[in-house]
Amino acid sequence: MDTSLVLQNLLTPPVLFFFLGVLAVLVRSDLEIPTPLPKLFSLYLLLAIGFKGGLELQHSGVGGQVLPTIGAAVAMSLIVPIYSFLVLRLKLDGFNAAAIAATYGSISAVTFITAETFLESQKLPYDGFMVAALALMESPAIVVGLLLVQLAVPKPGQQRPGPQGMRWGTVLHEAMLNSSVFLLVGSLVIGFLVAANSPHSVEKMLPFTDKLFYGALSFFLLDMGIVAAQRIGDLRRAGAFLIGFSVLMPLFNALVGALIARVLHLAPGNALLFVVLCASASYIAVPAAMRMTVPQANPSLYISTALGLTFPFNIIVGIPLYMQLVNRLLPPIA
Amino acid sequence: MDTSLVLQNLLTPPVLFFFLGVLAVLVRSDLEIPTPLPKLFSLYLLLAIGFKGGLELQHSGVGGQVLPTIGAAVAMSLIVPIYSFLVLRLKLDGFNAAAIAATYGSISAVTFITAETFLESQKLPYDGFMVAALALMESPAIVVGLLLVQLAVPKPGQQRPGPQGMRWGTVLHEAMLNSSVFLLVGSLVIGFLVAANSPHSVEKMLPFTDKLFYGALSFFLLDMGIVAAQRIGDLRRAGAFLIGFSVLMPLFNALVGALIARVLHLAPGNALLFVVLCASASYIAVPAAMRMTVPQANPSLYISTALGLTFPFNIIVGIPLYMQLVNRLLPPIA
Amino acid sequence: MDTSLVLQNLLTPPVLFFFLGVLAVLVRSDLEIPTPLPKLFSLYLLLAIGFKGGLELQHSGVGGQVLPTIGAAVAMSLIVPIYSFLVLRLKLDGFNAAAIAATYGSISAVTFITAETFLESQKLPYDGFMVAALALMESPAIVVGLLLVQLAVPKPGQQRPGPQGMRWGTVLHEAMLNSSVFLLVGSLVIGFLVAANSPHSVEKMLPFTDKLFYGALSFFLLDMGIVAAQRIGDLRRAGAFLIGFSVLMPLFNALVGALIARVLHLAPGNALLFVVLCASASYIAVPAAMRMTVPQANPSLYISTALGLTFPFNIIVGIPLYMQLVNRLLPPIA
Amino acid sequence: MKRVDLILSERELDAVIQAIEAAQAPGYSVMKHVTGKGPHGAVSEAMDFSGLGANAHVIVFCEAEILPKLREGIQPLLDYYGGVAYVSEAEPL
Amino acid sequence: MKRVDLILSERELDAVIQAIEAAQAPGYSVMKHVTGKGPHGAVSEAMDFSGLGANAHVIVFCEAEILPKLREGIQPLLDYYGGVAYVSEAEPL
Amino acid sequence: MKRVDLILSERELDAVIQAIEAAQAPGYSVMKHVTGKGPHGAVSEAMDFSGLGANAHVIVFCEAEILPKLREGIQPLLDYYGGVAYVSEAEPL
Ligand SMILES: Nc1ncnc2c1ncn2[C@@H]1O[C@H](COP(=O)(O)O)[C@@H](O)[C@H]1O
Ligand SMILES: Nc1ncnc2c1ncn2[C@@H]1O[C@H](COP(=O)(O)O)[C@@H](O)[C@H]1O
Ligand SMILES: Nc1ncnc2c1ncn2[C@@H]1O[C@H](COP(=O)(O)O)[C@@H](O)[C@H]1O
Ligand code: NA
Ligand code: NA
Ligand code: NA
Repeated sequence: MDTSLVLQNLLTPPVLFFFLGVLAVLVRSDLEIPTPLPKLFSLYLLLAIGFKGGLELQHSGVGGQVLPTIGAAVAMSLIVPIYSFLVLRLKLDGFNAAAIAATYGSISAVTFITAETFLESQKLPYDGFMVAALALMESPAIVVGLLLVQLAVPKPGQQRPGPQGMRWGTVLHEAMLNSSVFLLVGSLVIGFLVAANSPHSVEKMLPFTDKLFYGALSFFLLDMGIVAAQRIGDLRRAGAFLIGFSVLMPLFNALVGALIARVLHLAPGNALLFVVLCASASYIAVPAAMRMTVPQANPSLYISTALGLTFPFNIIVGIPLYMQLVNRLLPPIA
Repeated sequence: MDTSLVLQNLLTPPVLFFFLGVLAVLVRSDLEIPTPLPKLFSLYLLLAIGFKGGLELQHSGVGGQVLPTIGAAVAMSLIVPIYSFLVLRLKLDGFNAAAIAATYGSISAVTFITAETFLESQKLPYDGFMVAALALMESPAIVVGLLLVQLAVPKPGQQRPGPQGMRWGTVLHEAMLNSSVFLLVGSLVIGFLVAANSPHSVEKMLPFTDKLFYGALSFFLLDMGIVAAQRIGDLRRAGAFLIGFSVLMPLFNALVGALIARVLHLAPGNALLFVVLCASASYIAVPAAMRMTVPQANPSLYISTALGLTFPFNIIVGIPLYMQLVNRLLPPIA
Repeated sequence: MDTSLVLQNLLTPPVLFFFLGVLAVLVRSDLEIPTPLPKLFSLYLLLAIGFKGGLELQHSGVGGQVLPTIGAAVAMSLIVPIYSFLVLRLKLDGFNAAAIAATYGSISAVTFITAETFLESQKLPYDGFMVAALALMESPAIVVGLLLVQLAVPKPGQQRPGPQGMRWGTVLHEAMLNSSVFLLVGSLVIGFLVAANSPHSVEKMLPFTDKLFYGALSFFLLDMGIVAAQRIGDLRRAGAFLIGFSVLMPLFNALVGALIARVLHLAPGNALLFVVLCASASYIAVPAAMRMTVPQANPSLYISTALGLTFPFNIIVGIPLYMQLVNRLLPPIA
Repeated sequence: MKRVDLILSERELDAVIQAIEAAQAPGYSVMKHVTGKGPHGAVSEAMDFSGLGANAHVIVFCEAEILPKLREGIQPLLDYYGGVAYVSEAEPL
Repeated sequence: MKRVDLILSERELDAVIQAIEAAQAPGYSVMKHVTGKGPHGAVSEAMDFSGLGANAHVIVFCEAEILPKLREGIQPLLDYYGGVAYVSEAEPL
Repeated sequence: MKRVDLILSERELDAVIQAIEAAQAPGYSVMKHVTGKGPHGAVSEAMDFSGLGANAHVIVFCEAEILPKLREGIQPLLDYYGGVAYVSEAEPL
């Protein structure tokens, strides 16, 4: 493993501010980013990443690789939860296994963004349609998660209050239209439309969506460091099985992702982003959906694995590691 | 009607993010901008628009057109509520008629700002003193509103608790010193002073007040879209009369405004802003004042007309429409 | 006294927005910056000032003047509370005297930042290590404050609940790891590391930490003006002795600081910052610590002196005054 | 001891606090950002950016003797502007 | 009069408010951003950025007649999702 | 069942929660950003940016048996730092 790439990634402001947040919790400083300020930054990041993706999508066009890549991404978000579930059932009950499985099928937008800034520091290009893949991988895993619960736990007594028909409606609604998917897709479409019709106004958006982006990401990661570190205690209670799962499963998913990227002949930048999508786990859309649809599952389990371990692992070690994986597995481009 | 101008306006980020907010409500996404984040953006926009207006006012000077234009603006904010009241009394009681009338006499800073960005996309210049007109049109309508209540509803039983003398003091205070007028005028004065005395520090303010402006406006309009759409239900209850009023009254006011702009020989940029001031209705300073001084009026009526219908109408269709009106009515400049 | 320097300082956006905030309270406008927005700006300013200090520290290196200057700064933060305490005991009880004394030994980051922007307008350079001095002066005064209480007020009945041993631990913890010291030092270290290892990412941080800085400072000072003015009432109750103290003590500390700067052969920029550190009083870290460790002291006394009088005095008149003091006392550099 | 719960618009908060102080209650606590619904319709935080505000919840622990004075100062405000006020029993811990 | 205090996750707030309106209570008030701990573990605001939200505190002042209807609508939600509901006495000020 | 209402500075919140947990209460709820006035003067949110914080309102629903233990843990904190604590009756809905 090329440690210089890991070190290069470590010594960037986003990762260092993440560490600063972790440290604040470890030394019990009273540093905190009070609500709703973290929400401001997460809304901003989704809006900016979507908008920028839309601009790039307009420039690159919906060319040859777009549909296969997006198709493969959606397929991964359906398959990952299924094999994750089978692994998790070894030790966990159906509710918790399904909720964690859904988490790993979905994605983490912040990990994706951090990977983008890593690519920029490596001067490697990537395409706007990867943001579309990001957006489309959030929802399917939520639906699969609930399907798994229904298959594995057909207890009639534990039904959600209210008419049964409404249940699926609610789940689909939550999966497709939760705020993070909605804002991401909406901003993507806006960026796409504006790039074609109003180049003048694109210029005027860039100081907000582009110039501020890196600093705002760093600030947000300070909060993510605090929140992730607060989960470390939960993790200890979760036990060795889940700790192992939350590192090994991303690695396995990354490997599968890299192989798919090879098959799809993705360029290294896009390949890294694809791998990161496969390897990351959701601590935004999915936990919110699971809290509503599978309240029997323990939120501290699925949040602490995705946020307390997989997320730090990915942004600190994972991204440079996956970069090397991509460099090895992908044929060099002439 | 030149639909290309409407389309050009439609496909800009501020308007598209407004639509995205509306859509979020229509499809029942859980997207929301939690308080006090919208307040951050509204404070920022007032500060930035005031500061920029002050800079421009310093550069352009208090020349020939300034005083007549401002005088005409204040006159409109006094007259519009009176004829609006007469129309509204056809269907509404005195309290509600007075509150809605005051709303239409006053202005919407966000509509004004959107019109400015529209002018910039059209490469049409406008002057800093129009911001002074904006600031001075907020207050008079509030005072007229309360006068109308007192004339039309002299019921002694419905008096506000506390000594009667204090009442007028409170109303004038609220009208002149409410936070939006205060911040706008204060920032205008600061911009004016700084432009003359400290050009160095103007440079250092611009990344904040100028570069970020367009993106922050787009973000804020996302919230305005959500809030406006939440009012659509109220509108249905308000009935056809009020729906008609909230589209036709702005059109009529725009026509009057355009004729005045012609008499004043305003250049097209200033003329458009003048028309937009006349045509827009307040959902900031006036509702807050009316809630306090005329609690008998139903807030859902005056807020939903100004915010749920007139505001979207103006920023989507109104601004380009008024631009054409101005182009037709104003003699071309050699 | 060169009034043109005072005037130059007065007519800059940060100071003018501070006045606007004060005015809002005086005329009873309902302008307010709701929580946690002021926290957003104070976190941002600490992060940005620390990060920029770290960058500069990397460039300037830990050269000859660094350690003596920092040593002198820490010494001042230990000595100032002691002589302040002796003066304050003339009129106040031990608890209040100790809390106010600690306040004046510590520093005000916002005053420091305002002095930096003043130096920039004067085109005078200053060094990154002054931010390290800033960071290291926050904590010692807190410890001295508690020592003074224990020496002066050895009443056993007034003990803090909980085991006595924990008490010192808590105080040291609060002194060294309170959020403002932690974020400032952490950002300084990050800036230092990043400047050496990732110049590319420094570029990407600057729009956030640098370009926005001046505007964000102005916005924050609008809130500080509001908060400071709300304290004016408290001050009147505090009486002439405390009012005199909160102007004369900074002047005296400034004089001592200027003499030390002369001994250390500091360049004018660094000398001004050193003087400002000595002359300023804390209304952030220290009040929070005192509230916890000396609850018997009246917060309205130590907050209103530091924030209601010393802070405005320093940013309005003090900084240009200290500049002249520095210019007189320091030998001109060839 | 009595516990008084007041819920009313943030815009009338200053007047209500003046009434509480005039009644010489030993203290009070205020929570803002309260939403809700009553006879005058729904109150949300959506218009907060406009200065309209939401509701506030005020709690006063006081002796029964203070209630008449409190009622006198507050009832006219509630009657004119809306809002609710209820009293229950409370004992020191 | 009765005072009902409900504390539950913000995510179930809409359903609870529907139940309150279905029971025809004369009004209600909601405070969000409530943190706490109960049989299902601790709830903080740290995950708020993710849309998970914290708890809400709902107060309903109503006549005793309304309680059975209220209980009927709310109890299933509390049983399934967690949260607490208590009633105490209250008199108009 | 009993309902305990505690109002105190946010800075002492951690210690109070420890006392509640030590008394083995079945749960508790916390609302921050409470302003108010008591014997020690007024508390506002204006200094919040400085880390000083405002007050917190803590609600505990518990059996009467728990009260003595709760009082023991909390009373010294209230005596030293200020704040109020009151108990009232509450029945499950
Ligand atoms: N029965 C009730 N129970 C709890 N809160 C109420 C009740 N009635 C009114 N409120 C609160 O008081 C506010 C003002 O009421 P009103 O102006 O009378 O509609 C409402 O928005 C609610 O927050
Ligand atoms: N005994 C209690 N006293 C006060 N609040 C409680 C109590 N039990 C639970 N809660 C609140 O109700 C929320 C949901 O409880 P639960 O889901 O049952 O753990 C908790 O997070 C607390 O805010
Ligand atoms: N009688 C009271 N009723 C309601 N809240 C009170 C009362 N007394 C004190 N408080 C609250 O408790 C806080 C701390 O009180 P203290 O430190 O004793 O002045 C105050 O800021 C109020 O929020
Ligand atoms: Na994944
Ligand atoms: Na108008
Ligand atoms: Na000092």
